[in-house]
Amino acid sequence: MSIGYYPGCSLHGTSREFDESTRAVAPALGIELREIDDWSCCGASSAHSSSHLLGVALPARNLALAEEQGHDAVVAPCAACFSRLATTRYEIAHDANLAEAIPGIIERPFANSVDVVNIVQLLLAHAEKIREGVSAGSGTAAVGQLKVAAYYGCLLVRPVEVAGADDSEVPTTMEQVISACGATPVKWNMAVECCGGSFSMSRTSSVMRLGRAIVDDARKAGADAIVVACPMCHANLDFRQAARSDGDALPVLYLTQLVGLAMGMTPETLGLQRHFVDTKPLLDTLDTRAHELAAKTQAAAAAKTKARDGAVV
Amino acid sequence: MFVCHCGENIARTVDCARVSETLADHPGVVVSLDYKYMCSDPGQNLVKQAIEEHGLTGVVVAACSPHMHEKTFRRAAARAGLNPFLCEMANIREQCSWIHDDKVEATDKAIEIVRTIVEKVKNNAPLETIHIPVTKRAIVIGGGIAGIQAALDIADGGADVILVEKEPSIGGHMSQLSETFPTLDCSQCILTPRMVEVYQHPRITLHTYSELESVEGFIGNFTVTIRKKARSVDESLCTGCGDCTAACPSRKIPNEFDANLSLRPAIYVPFPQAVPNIPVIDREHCTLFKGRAKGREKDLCGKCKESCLRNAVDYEQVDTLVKEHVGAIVIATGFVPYSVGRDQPDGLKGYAEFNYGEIPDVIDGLQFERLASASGPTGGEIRRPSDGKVPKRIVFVQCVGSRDPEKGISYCSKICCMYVAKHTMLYRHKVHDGEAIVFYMDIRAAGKGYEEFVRRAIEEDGAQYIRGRISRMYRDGDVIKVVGFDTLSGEPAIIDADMVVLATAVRPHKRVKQLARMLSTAYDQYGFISAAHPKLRPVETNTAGVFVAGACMSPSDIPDSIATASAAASKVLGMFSSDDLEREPTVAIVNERTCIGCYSCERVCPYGAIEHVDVCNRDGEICGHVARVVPGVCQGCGTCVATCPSKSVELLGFTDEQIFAEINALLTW
Amino acid sequence: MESSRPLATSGDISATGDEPRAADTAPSASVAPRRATLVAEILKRTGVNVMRCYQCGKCSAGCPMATEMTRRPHEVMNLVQRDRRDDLLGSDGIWLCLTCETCSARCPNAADPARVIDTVRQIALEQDTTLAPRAIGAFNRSFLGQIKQTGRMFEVGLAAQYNLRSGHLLQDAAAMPSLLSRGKLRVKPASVKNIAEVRRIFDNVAAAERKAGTQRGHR
Amino acid sequence: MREMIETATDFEPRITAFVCNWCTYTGADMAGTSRMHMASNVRIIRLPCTGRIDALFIIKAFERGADGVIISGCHPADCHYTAGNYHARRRFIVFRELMSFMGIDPDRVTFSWVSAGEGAKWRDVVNDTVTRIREMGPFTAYHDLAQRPAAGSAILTDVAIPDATEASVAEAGGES
Repeated sequence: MSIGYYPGCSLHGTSREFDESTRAVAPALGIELREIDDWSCCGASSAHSSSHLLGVALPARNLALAEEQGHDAVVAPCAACFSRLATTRYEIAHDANLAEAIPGIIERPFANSVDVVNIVQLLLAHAEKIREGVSAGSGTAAVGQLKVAAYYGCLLVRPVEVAGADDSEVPTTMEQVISACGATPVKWNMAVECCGGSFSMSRTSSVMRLGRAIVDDARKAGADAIVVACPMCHANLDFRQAARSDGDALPVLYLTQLVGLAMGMTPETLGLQRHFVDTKPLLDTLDTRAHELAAKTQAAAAAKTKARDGAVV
Repeated sequence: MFVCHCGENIARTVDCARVSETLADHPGVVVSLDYKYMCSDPGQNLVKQAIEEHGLTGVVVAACSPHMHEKTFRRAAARAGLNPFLCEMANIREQCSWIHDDKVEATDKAIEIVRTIVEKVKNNAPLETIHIPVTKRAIVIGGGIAGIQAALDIADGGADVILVEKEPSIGGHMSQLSETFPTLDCSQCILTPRMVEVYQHPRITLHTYSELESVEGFIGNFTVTIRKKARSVDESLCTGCGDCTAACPSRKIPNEFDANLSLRPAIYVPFPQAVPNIPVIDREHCTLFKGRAKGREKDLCGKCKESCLRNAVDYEQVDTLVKEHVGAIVIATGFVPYSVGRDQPDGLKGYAEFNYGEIPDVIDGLQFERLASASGPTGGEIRRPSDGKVPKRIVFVQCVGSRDPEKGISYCSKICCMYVAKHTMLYRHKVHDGEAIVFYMDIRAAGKGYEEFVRRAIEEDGAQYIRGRISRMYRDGDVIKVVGFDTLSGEPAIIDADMVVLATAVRPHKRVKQLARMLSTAYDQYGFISAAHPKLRPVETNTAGVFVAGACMSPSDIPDSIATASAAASKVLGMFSSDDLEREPTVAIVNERTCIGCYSCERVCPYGAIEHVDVCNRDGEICGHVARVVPGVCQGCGTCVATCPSKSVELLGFTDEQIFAEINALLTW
Repeated sequence: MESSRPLATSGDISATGDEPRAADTAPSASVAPRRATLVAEILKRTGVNVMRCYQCGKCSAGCPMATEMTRRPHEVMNLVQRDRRDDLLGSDGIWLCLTCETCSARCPNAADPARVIDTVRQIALEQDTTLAPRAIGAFNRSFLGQIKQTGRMFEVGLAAQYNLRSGHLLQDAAAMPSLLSRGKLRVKPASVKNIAEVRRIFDNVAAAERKAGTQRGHR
Repeated sequence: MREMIETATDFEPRITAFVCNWCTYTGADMAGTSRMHMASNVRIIRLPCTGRIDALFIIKAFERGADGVIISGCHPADCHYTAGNYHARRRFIVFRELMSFMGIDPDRVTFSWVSAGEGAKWRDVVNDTVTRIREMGPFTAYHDLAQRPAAGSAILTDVAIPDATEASVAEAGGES
């Protein structure tokens, strides 16, 4: 199976650490990603909200490219790109008129034959590989101590018929990947609430308010960090919340970064230094805690052995 | 030939005068006229006069569907001395004037329709009504309030009744309720005397812990088989002392009667006033039976048997089948509440946005009834299940499941508006400083004293009503966050509740579809039993002799259930008032001269109406055998006619001649 | 004997609006064309029947932006039902929608408020581009301008253009250095090789929409 | 006359429907009660049950000039007579092959289940069938055969194959 990689504009810009971590993790899991040659922007919500047809045509060009380049599926780590691509695939499959019109508009043959998957689905399909990597023991010890809130936001669960999540209100796919990494997903309430998405620039105040509620609930649920799979969510929870006056922000990791850490990659490879909310103190604390715990367990085991030996003697 | 205008209903799109004029020239038509309302007395008199005047040998009334007025006109024809089965209806209303716009087109179609029926009638033969005997005993399926009422009414009317209930006790959901709207009288106080009456009635045979296994026969002559499930307690020996229940060591089984809010032992009586007051062993949870199911040779327990002084406990009891002959059947299987959980039957979805009801202290209406009931798990104190605290703020959510097409239920469950109002009152009466907040979409309080009751909850008992649906609820520490919107004030309504009560939809019992298939009665898309006619025959089904009562038809409150039960009972008694029943003579007959005795008809007959008859020669020696149709059993489907290889069976009223005449009249080159 | 006729479907919502019926009905050209109702227009564009909405308010209850709107999602649905075009197109509710789809996921009647709001926004823009709040319109125009120019979105350029168009000249300017230091901003836009092809998509879409008679006003 | 007005576009098919009394007839009544408008090309022949339908009825209808036939009864398991519709279904599986043999395109016959509550479904069955048959065009095979001897002896010298069909049609018609 050949998987085309659609990074999208954000991963080439503000969220390049998502790109870096995806590219780092994929080969470790035996996934060969080939970037779609000459991909163009999916148009995001701007194209779609100005013209429905434009909002379908721009993603369709990229799906047609993937088709031409012989891919069976396209993975779009950016949840917004994924949503646009998947919606396009869905709408063309369900609207014969649209399917007829599109090849003329994008001036390319197009059979709508390429599957669109998001990064969570891709990682979940390789959960076994992740588990193997973790049990090999090379991973960062801190991950085993990490309690995280899995944040899906909107685009990974809605619209229900497009997103393909296991449940639109109580999804568990991200949690399954997190568990495979050895970290602990917390039970919390804001997993599928909106962070403000595309209003990041045009209505910052709303985004601040929505993001704060999400971060606060994650903290209340006992999470050390929030895990996301969307550049917009990341910007709104990391960049925007880093600026909050009470300084009560939480580190926000991309799911790919968590997988990378669990499999023993360095924070630098995964681009963790690019975050606004510093992840280093958290990882250091957890690392220390993990080592202390390991030492304690070891000591206890030794004491037990000693006691048993003593009893025998 | 008579054409009806049906006021404007037909005449608006069909030129009735042209129809009658055209048909006047049709071969064999003697009289052809049109009239405003043929079904009115003057209209019927026209038919009668014409028959008498012209000595007609056939009548066609072009009007509404035969399902509507065929009987009316056949009766009119009979009064004029014509065999009623020589009268037929041509349907130019439901299947013509109501479904077309163009007058020319509709008139042409009407003429064609009438012509075919005229040709059919030319081939009709006079038929005689069939009389069949009636067994004057009835069976009532379901021992809730509807079944109890129907059984008592039929028995009081003088006929024997068999009452079948699948649970160990009769009483149904009404026995679980605390107090009833709109009078707030105690449910058990009004129900238990009726239950006892059933038990003691000389004409009622009660089969609890029993289900209908199969049904054969037809109106007036059903044979039903009842499966009496093994109770593991000998009903004739048990005195209901309760020693066994006290002795049972496994006591952690969710108590269905308390809507799983308390626990019960494996040998139990569902509730103190149960009828009959005889325990049953829940074999699924009993240690002894669990051991036996796993193949253990030595029984793991036996405490109940040891404790019983009368030696009534019988582990070896098996299911028994009882056959009964009855003339009528009443379905009264009641309802089950919808649950918001993840597991749902086909076509329904759970409430993921309410976290599938997995938040502690989110309960349903029936559970609240148990909390409020003096005989319930908390002795009538409102305490929340998780920690036993008295909730100071309860949010009641209406229309959960109901009126929610996306979850699979479009209908209104009818009773929730009222019981929610009752719940707020009960709560406020018991917890004076408690807040009762209701989220509703509309208040449907149509019933005597109902609207006043809801107003009382709001005006006197201080229930706060917020108009809007809930979007989401989640646990936030010790409270439940209920995220709603007040559409009247236009403001978000986000409430921290100590407890949430969901007014979940009323659904038909899951096994009622199976029962309906057994009885060949229709049911709607949700599985509610359909009445033979939604307005005119509300307690009959499309299977003659099968009646229906209570919430298995549609959501009903107690007065409704009792009303339909009494109505069904009076229908049964009406049927029992004569010694035999008249039946339409639309039955098959075999031409014994051409029958080759292959019995293909016997193989396809759904009713077993075919019998073997020996054919004798002049000397009385058997020289062959042929098939014969038993007219009382035959229902007239005609499957045998189409199957017969030697064309020796005819269906009276739908003979080959009649049908070919119709086809010929319909289509000509 | 029989005339040909359209097979009208009862319950067809278009019957209440003035959608063209089957082509062979009596000519109606003599009647002055009346604008289709919003309900009919949305049904035609999306297949969503707004009349399904029974105003339960569940959409507004779950809407993350409801507190900031003066016209909440259920009110938008109501305005569509009552064909209150001017009230609707001028309301802030349609522009403050994040298209998070929470309303549509939970709507008991599959009335799809998110799709309806989305469509109403498009109808508004076709009528008058100035109906969009300046900031949101500016963002969308800057974004599309970027794609037309390079085929991809280029954040520095987008932010600069947006700030110019929205009048928020210095928004996030303070963040620029920190974004740069984290390697998060590219200073030079990377263009699609076949940029001509991307531009033709814009032209083809415009042509197709002109043909369909739904030309957008601001083009 | 018919040929004259029949061009490819304004051909109005004639369709005969054999329906059971309990489900589809009542469903058709319900469509009327609900004022669901539909094509007027269908004439209904009411039978107690689809089990009563003899294959000869259908052939007879085509012989007499029907362009299409609808057969509709209760849903499986919902038969008023318990199992009549099952027998009917079994019979029609065999019957479809017979139809092709007799020169009738099986697509001219619509088989459907319409319950007493499905007025809308009945409307759709009627409209869909009318549309489909309209596209298929008139059924003239039997008509042409019937016309042939009348049209003159010259045509009798035609190839032998149609005559074989004609014979079987005559038989079918003759038995009625």
